[in-house]
Amino acid sequence: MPDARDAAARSADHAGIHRLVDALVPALIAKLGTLNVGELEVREGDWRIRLRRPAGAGPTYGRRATDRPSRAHPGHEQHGHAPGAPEPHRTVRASHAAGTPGDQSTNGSSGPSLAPVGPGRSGDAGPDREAPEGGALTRIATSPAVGVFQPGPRAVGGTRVRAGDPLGVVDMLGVPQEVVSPVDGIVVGVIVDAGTAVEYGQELVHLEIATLVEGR
Amino acid sequence: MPDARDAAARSADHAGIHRLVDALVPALIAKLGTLNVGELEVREGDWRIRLRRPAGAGPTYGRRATDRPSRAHPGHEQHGHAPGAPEPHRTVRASHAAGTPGDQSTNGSSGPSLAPVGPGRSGDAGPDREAPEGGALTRIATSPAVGVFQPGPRAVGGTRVRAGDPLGVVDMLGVPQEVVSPVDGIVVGVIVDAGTAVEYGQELVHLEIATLVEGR
Amino acid sequence: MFRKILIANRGEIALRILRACRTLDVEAVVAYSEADRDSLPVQLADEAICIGPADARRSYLSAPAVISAAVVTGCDAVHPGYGFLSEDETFAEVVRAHDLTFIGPPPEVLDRFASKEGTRRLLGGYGLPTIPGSDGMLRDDEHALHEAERIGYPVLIKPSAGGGGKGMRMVRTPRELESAIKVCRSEARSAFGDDSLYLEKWLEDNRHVEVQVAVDRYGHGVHLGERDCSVQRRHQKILEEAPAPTLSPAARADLCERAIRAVVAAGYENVGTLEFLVDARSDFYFIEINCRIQVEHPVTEMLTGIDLVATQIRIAAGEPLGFSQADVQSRGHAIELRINAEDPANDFRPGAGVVEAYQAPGGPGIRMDSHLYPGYEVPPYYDSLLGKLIAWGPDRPTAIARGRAALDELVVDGLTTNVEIHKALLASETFLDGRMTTNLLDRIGSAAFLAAAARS
Amino acid sequence: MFRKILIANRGEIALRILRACRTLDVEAVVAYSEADRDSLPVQLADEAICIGPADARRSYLSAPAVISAAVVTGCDAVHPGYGFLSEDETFAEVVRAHDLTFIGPPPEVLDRFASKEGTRRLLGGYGLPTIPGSDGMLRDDEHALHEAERIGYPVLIKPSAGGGGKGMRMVRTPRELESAIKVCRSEARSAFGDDSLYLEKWLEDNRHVEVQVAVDRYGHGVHLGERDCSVQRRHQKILEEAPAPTLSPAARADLCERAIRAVVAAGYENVGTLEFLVDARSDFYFIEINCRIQVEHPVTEMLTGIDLVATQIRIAAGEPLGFSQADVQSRGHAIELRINAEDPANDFRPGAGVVEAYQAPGGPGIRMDSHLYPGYEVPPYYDSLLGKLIAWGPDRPTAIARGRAALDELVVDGLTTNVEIHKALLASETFLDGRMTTNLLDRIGSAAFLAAAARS
Repeated sequence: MPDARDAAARSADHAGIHRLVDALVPALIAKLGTLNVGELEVREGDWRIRLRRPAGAGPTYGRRATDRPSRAHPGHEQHGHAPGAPEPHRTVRASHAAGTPGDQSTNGSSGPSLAPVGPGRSGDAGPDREAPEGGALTRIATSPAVGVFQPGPRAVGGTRVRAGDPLGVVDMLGVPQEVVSPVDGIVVGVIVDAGTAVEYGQELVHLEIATLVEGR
Repeated sequence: MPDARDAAARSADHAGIHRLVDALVPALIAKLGTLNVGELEVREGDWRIRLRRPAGAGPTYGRRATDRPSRAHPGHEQHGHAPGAPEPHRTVRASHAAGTPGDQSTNGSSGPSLAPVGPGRSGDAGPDREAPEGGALTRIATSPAVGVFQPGPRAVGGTRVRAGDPLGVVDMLGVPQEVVSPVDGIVVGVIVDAGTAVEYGQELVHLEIATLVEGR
Repeated sequence: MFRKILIANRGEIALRILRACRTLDVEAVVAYSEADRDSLPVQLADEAICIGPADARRSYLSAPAVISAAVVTGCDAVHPGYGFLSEDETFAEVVRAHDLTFIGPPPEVLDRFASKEGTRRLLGGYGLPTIPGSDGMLRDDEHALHEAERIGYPVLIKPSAGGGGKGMRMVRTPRELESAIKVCRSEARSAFGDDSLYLEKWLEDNRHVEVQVAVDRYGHGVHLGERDCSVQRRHQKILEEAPAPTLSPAARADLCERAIRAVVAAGYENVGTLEFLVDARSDFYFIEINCRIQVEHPVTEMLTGIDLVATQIRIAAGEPLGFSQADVQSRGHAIELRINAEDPANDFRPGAGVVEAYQAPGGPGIRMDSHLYPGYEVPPYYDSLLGKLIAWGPDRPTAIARGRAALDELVVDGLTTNVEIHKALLASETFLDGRMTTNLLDRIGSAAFLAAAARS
Repeated sequence: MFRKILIANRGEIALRILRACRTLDVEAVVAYSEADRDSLPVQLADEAICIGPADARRSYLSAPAVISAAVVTGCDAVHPGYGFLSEDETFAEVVRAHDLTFIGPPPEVLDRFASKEGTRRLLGGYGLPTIPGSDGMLRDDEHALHEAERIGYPVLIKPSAGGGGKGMRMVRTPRELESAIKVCRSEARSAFGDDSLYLEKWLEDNRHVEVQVAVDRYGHGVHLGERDCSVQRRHQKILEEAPAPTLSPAARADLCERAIRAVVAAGYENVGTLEFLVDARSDFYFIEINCRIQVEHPVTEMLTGIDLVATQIRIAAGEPLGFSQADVQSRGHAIELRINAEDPANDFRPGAGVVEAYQAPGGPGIRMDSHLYPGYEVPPYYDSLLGKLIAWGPDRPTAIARGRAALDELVVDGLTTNVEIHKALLASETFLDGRMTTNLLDRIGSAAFLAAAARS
């Protein structure tokens, strides 16, 4: 069964998310931040809006996967690596967090987070590792397989690489699977130590995009 | 265990709900109505905001009680009365619905609804039947018991009554329980026919508040 | 069979009764207080009716409100669940006066078993041992010593006029008795203005074991085995299991058979539970009878496959039991964990609030009887029971392992629960060895018990 | 016992295996595709590892990905669940080559039972009846008439080179045979370039009945009774039950005993299921064996109280079965309803989407094996099974009544499910009378069946 959503719809979603974060949400939060109410829900036509102040340590069930303690890979636990799910839109969240006005919360929570949970969220790995157009400076080379990571000679900070260049291999049952650079750029550093067991999609090498580097 | 929330907090909640409905929500909905996205969630400090477009016939589980079909009281079904839960803030919702701008939905849904689900929502019957300060013109006399309703001589449209005046009785196993007017006002009409089985808290007589009537 | 039943209760037991009605193809009306408007039984019911405000005295405990609701909704029977009006024989009589059937024993049976003391005498007369005591009040020291010798030490000296443990003293030897009796007399005189004393056998480290029975209108009765409810905190059961881990098959059979013989002979009717104290030598003493369905009934249902609530309804409708003792076959082992909204870190203070997330555990042998759902607001007005996690297994270790796994699966976010104490129990050697006694948790202190579990 | 098991599957069966591991106190690692990152088994697992993208060929069906995941997480066994790699003997061999244990039959046993035709011959040789057919290809009309007479009408003429029902013809009399055989020969010649034909007995209105077996490494085997899986839609089971409603106790015992004798004699190992077609006269014909756990295994677990997944793991670990045929006691009746994300109004087209609200049904005898939770997004890449609602009762009518009540309780908002067809089935006279046959729903048409149910 193919994903029913096309690229246009997905891009509209992304645009909507940005508009929401930039313009509407801060105002809404600023206005409501002073009220002593636990949760509000409003419905209008196709839309349902719910505002909720977390009861305690914050939610909850649906986020457990990412909270899983680092118990994975006991055979390799010297590396302390947890193959937890990478949080989607990490870069988006970080970049907008700084600019969000009206944050009057005083608790020690980890700051605002944005997680679109509409259709097309799963099985769509690409966007998870890419910064939005013109947004971030960095890209990540991820693991093409489950196995043991061995960085190659180019996986050294400062090395200039082109998109498709090999950065190392993930050994899957003796068969090396190439880790390649997703962009023309410069290697910032290796995220995972040599010999570490990695899962599919795991972030391995940090890169800066060449065009942005040039533009500095 | 007493309700931990005091009157001040509750009144702040109500004020917040009104501000939200009047100022923020319509703008938010107007901006987002054109986007093709299923659900968004944003967190900021103490607040969590979720926007969701219903998948089909609309939600859902938590609202079933009020959707219960009129299968109650088969012994009295000629009256067609269902002792379903009265929907909270019915008056608020109705009055704001007309004035809500930017409603571009074309479906046959019953319009916007507002249901605060914060603390203190249950076991706090009073506010459910009262209009907010300065908001609505009408008040409702409700049933003091489960039994059979018999309107009294004053429960006739146009009758002027004072708060505490009897409007009829609910016969509970042969013991009449008095239905009284909650306000000084004028009877608009009887909501439930004589001889109908009613549940505790059921809306029985519709009244206009005297001060507002005078002020016209 | 009834046409339509009013369920005059709330929470998980209202849901349980609703399910039994559905299975029996009987209509059900859920009577609810304003605080329970959004509750799961109300949502699932074909029909529901608000009977009063949150205050139970004006809703679930109000006989007129409940009966009026039954009358106006056209019910022909009322199921009271447990607690509230379930053992109120006056209520049962008023129900009958309105041509409705009370689902439980008929009023005259309730009346016969209404007094604890009277029931002990009644069933004692039909062969059930009760806690041995002195022959009336103690006349003098000689009489006291003689009676203590007859009962066997240790004995408890109890003031006739006292209550709640006040003025009681346990003695282990004749010498202790002679000196304590003087103190007790003077204490009783000053406290109650009455220095009459009597003796009762002191049961050290006892277990609470109860026998489930079902007797139809025609005097045909069966027992459905026993349950061990020794895991208690301040006299509140928190974990129940069956079979009782410390009873031999012979002791178990003896207990159950004597229980059913006695209640049938005494004219009991409908389902009921006979509670016993059992000492270290497996001697058992009848304490009281509960003339209703119990919280822990699922333990027995898991073992026998017999629906106790449906049985209760069918008996009340005048149907014959329909099965004999030989048809009651017990299989495996079951444990029920009461999940309460209580804070173990704060002396188990009950709590309330919104269920942010709820996920029931599942898998083979797991049953979760709960009225929770995500978004449900647990009202603060009633008891703190959120649900019952029942784990069955072909043997006790498997039931315990499944219970442990199920506790790890259970998600109740937004409320503080007592799940911690269950995890500690299912990991405690005392429990695993089947050595829990009714006073154990309180003697150690529940907090100390939890702390010890956390350390190991 | 194993130290750590890789669960190489998803959805409800991954959860089921995880629960078995917990009960056995064995660590478990859930291997998942990117599409299943937020799935319940991943959330509940102590450990989980992403093995590839949503596309099953690069994740759940990729032997290297699965085995590499097992190796790097330090597992010593792999549980394949059902579907995916569960019956792939090459996979089982590679698993063993990496010093891991495949949880299922050993590779050489899988190999022995790999071919359907070979297995029919093998087990036929150990006394299991198979569908009667002609003695090889039909030489001429005389041979055809002779063989048809011997097999008994009606018979099916099948082209040797055909497949998928193409070029087949059913005939009821010698006259029909003589005329049809010419047409078939010419059709087969033009379609396949080969006009060889053979005959097979035509089974009208058959039922699908399967026997659950478990055999340990030491040749000790038991059957765990049968299951009737006759309620099918386009050869997909949608409801299974046990005991089979139309078999007499004697026929049932005969079927099950012959099945276990044959597979033990043929050297089968681990849990498995033998599928049979059963005709109106209760004659049965062996079709195939499934060398894995089946979707419908909970039906048998409810009746016997035996954990089949744990049994499977224990046998693979080399443990003896630990119980004998006499220990397998079946109690009551159980029905499993497969809840699928399918739209009955649109030819049962499978769907996907976000679960807006989810509430599992409960109460006595109800078990819901499902990986759903509120907010879970069902991915579109895999099969449409959302869960299995299993209802047990002391008898078939009670199991059905409970199933009906449970369907009314089940809430799955946000997705279109096939709950409607289950409601129709549990209300249909044909089903209530136990008269469902494998082709019934398709013959009537599922839409017509639903429409008829809605009218009544």
